[in-house]
Amino acid sequence: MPLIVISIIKAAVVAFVLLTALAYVQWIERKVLAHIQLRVGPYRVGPHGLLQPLADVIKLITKEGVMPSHVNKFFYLMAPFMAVALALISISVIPFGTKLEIPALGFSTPMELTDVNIGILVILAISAVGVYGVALGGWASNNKYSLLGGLRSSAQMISYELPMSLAIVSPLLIANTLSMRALAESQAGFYFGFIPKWHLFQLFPLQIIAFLIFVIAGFAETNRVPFDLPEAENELVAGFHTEYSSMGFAGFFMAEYCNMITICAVATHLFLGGWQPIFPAPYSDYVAPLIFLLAAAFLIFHSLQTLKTRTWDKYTFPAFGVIFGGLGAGLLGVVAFVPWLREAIIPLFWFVAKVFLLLFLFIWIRGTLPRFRYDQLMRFTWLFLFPVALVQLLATALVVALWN
Amino acid sequence: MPSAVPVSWYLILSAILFGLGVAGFLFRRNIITVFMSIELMLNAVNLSLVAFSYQHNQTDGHIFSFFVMVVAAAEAAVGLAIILTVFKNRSTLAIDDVSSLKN
Amino acid sequence: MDAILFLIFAAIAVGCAINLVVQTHPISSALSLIGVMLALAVLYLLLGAEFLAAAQIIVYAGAIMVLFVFVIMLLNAGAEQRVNRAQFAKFLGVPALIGFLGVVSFLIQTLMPNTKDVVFGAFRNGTAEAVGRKLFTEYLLPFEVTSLLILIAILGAVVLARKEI
Amino acid sequence: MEHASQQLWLIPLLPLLGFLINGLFGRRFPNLLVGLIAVGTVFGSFLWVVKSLQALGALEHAHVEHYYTWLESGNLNIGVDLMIDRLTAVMLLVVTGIGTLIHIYATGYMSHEGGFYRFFAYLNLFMFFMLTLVLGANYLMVFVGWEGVGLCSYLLIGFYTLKKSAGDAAKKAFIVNRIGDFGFTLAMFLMFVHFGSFDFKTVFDKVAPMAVEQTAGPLTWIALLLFVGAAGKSAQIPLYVWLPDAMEGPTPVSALIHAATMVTAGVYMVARSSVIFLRAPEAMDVVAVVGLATAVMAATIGLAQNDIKKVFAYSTVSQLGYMFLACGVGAFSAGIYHVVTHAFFKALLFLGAGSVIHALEGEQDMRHMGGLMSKIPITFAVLACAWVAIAGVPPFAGFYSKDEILLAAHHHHPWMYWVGVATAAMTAFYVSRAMFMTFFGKYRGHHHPHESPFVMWGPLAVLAVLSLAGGWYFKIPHFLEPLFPLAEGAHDETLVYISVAAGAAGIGLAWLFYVASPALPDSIANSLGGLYKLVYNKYFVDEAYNAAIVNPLVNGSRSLLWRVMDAGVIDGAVNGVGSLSRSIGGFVRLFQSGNIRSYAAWVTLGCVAVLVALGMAGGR
Repeated sequence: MPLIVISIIKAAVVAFVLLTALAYVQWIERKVLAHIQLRVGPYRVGPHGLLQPLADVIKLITKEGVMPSHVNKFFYLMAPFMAVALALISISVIPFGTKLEIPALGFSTPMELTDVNIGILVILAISAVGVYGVALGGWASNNKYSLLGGLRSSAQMISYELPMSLAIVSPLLIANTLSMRALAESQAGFYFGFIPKWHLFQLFPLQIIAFLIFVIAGFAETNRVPFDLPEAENELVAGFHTEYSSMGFAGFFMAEYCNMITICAVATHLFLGGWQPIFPAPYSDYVAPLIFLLAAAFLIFHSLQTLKTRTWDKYTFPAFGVIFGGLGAGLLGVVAFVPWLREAIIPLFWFVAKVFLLLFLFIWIRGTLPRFRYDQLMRFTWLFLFPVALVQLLATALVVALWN
Repeated sequence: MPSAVPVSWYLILSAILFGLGVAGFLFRRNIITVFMSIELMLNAVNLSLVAFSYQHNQTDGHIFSFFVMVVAAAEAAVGLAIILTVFKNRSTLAIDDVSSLKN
Repeated sequence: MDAILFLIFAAIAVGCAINLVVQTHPISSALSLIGVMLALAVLYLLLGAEFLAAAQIIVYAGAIMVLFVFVIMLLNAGAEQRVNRAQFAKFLGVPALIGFLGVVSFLIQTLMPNTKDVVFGAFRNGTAEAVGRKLFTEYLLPFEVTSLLILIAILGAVVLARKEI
Repeated sequence: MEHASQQLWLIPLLPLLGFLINGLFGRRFPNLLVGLIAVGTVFGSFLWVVKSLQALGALEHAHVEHYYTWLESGNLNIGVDLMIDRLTAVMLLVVTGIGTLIHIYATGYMSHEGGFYRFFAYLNLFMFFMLTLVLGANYLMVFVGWEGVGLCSYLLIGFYTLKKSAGDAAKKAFIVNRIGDFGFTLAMFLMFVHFGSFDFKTVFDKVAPMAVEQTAGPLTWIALLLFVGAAGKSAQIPLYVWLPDAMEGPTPVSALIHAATMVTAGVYMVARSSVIFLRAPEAMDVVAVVGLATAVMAATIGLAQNDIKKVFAYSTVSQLGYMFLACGVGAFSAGIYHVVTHAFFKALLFLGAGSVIHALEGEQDMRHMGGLMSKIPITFAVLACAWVAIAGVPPFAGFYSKDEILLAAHHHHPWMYWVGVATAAMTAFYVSRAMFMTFFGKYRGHHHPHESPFVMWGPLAVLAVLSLAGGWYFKIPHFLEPLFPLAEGAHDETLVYISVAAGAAGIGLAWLFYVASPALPDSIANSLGGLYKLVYNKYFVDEAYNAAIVNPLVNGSRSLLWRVMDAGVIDGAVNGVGSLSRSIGGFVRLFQSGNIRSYAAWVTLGCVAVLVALGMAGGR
């Protein structure tokens, strides 16, 4: 198969999975937040609100796109498009796993869209350009709340990009590469047979500091709580997207979640070992099927209980239990008997698991932390985060230089 | 249609961009636009540096471009600060209105 | 393929540059300039300057131009007023510019008749490693001097932007 | 033999540290702390001197330490080098030792004055420069110290900034010293031309094999110019006029700078350059004659002064003349010997006078003193020690050194000896006169005298002991023998008796005039008339200088330089250039519209022109 066909197929698959994931990340967020706040969250559409994202999508598409009369039309329309496009592009250089190899067909392809040898720079570049979506959206709306939101976000994103870049550099120094794939591969192996050689655990405690800086700056870059000043609803109505509705709003919304996923994926590759398992190989392979089987057992156990919050549960619980059980069994089979598929799926599982863990962290923090004041936000980055990142980088560079 | 273009085309592109930058510098009245025209000229020069680097198979041109970028960044920081101050004091951005040192 | 890519992105660059000069609103000009820079980044890639392409986007498009846009938004700069001299520019400046560019192009073509063909991937010394190696050995002193320059620029910007002045 | 580095730089640096601390932060410190820092740093450098000297042992050869190459240009190579030999050792001990005592004294004397911290900062700075001067291993280092002490002297003479006379005196000292410094600078230029170096060792090694110059040659010129410098710093004819005026400064300054240390820098420099001087006999004669003339003249002026500090100031000039006389007749060691003993008793005299002035709350005129012996006995006791020392009463300090000088003078030319003896008699007379007028008879003032505190008379007591026993205990000429061979010649006992007798006669005469029959001086003064007036008015030297040099300069500047040169030529030229520039600028201004775009257009036009020219030339 020519390269271009494979690339198109991969792009289609990745885009489909990514867009679905975006929608469901949002569902997960609402659910988790609800449970933190002792609510139930989306519940009506589909079993436990599972179809809620679909309903949201339909609502956003069919809603009337209100175009305010006082806006700068070209930029008003371009801004959300730019935001979402840039957010989606950056996923193209992130690898998801080792490679997919089908020996029967003699077919082999790496599990990513492209492997650029300056991958991390590309991501930095795209995230740097990503500011324009928000800034332009705020400016084009011709509304003082939007303008303030746009100004805040551009200042904030420029400011937090500095510590983020510095935090990125230290794992690059250790791995001595700029390619995402090489970065993930360099973290294979274990110290003493059980501590994974992830960058997070190297040069203790420098890389833990770098990881924390990266995650904090990541929160700010994606305008998430506690750094969601650009859209602080009690001050700025809804910030830069006050004037947007329908698809425009959806664009910003998607961009935000997409950026979140990108940041989590990059953090995974930089610090958490990419798709490297958390403990050595033969046993770690069984974690994935085990989780599915446990989920199936949990669901089936619940379906046998008499007390149900919802009448449909007596059908949906066992059904999902059976589906999960089947998936678990299938995975078990793959791990045990289909080596080529195992080589593809197990790394993918680890990568996705880590990304979801980080996403859960994002949501968790949104549920628990209050918002910064704007001056605190700026002082925090310039007077604390940036110097710490600088010192951390210097220390890492020194250790690396002495080590070699 | 040739499959590849010679380096001189890149140089011509660079010259065109530079000329447009000069034109912007000369014909625009807004300080910020004038400033952006300067950036355009710098970019044009960078392109020619990289093209020459390709021609001579050396990395030095890239280094020069890199320095140009650094200087441009410094220049933008100071220049925009000056523009902010000028605007604060005279509340105008038209470059023709800022022709005397005293108010 | 190389020629097509060059032509596409050169066209984008020139188009955006013309737009920069022609547009009256600064923010349109700023976005056009960003367009020029992105197109140039692609051309850098074609010339094998992959590190520089990334740096171009990160530094120019991601930092410098954000500052410009930020300032434009902060000052809420409106569109430029037309003055009579615009006619002068149109009737005298445009032909002069075209003539000048023609002369320069002619000079380049005649003075450098046989330059290399640009083939993507032919030049391999533009990687981050090659640039870094050069930067930290041969050009170490200029590099340090630029860091000083940046420091001075920061100080200057801070002093200028204080409230009292 | 080579010694390990003694970190000599610490010696001058400690006072500098004191200067920096007191100068920068002293205003916020309590006086006690300022005094502690000032005294402590100077005492610290004294201790370091002692320690270094002990470590260096016999000092058969000069010990040089090189720290840093200061100037390097062509074949000129000047280092920041410090050097210790026996001569330096003597000077170092005197400077730091007496400096410490005077610092202690000053903490008491200055305790009620404003600008306490400023005073000590200057004093410490002076110590730094003086030690640099003494320790420097080349003429340029010496010159640095030389200029530095001049600066500090200026600052300290003018310390009472509100007094106009103090400011004038400071300016006078500075300007007169400039003349001397000019000579020193010329000497250094000549030295560089002939020897290509400023280094003591290099220069002296080159001079040593040269023959003695019978007629004036380069060495003579160098020596004479050096002596001009020395005459400025050490107040010799004709440049002595600044020193009596310098008494406007606080008394500890007079004691430290204008009696014990700085003014002896010239003697030190001449002694240091003895290798050059010994090969220039004509210069030596000039030094001896000028020294002797200064000694006589200053002593005669001293006879008739009524201000106690002025008396001692002229006495200092006179004694400095003695030292130059010693150098001029080739008895360098005797000169240095006298520097040391003089430092003891003259510092004591000044500090004692300060104590008297302090007791009388600022009264300096001796006619308003008298009968203070019983009122301030300690001061009287210590001053009496200085008195006998300076009057040349054996076996006290002054006797030994003066005796050495007179003997050497006699060996050189007997008439010099006789003039010296006469001067010694006058010295004894005026010091005795001062003592009698101050302490004997009946109190003629209006203040209520009170004894000084311990911090003031403590150092005086130490100095008193040194004045009494210093000359007998420190055999300086013997110590300096490796550097300056002792003058040959028999030790003629009669000459010693004559000079002692002269001293005794001076004392006796003073007793007769001012204690036994107080009416006598006035009648003598009246009968001498014009001569007395001449002496009383210091030979009208200041007036003569004013008439001969200062007024012509001022008038000339006013009429010629100001009216003609400045207003006419220079202003005319400047105005002409200005109007020319204006007319050119009026044209060029058209381009400087302030419009940035028009500037840019010009730049662009220029670039296009260059490109077109390039195209015409075919790019070659």
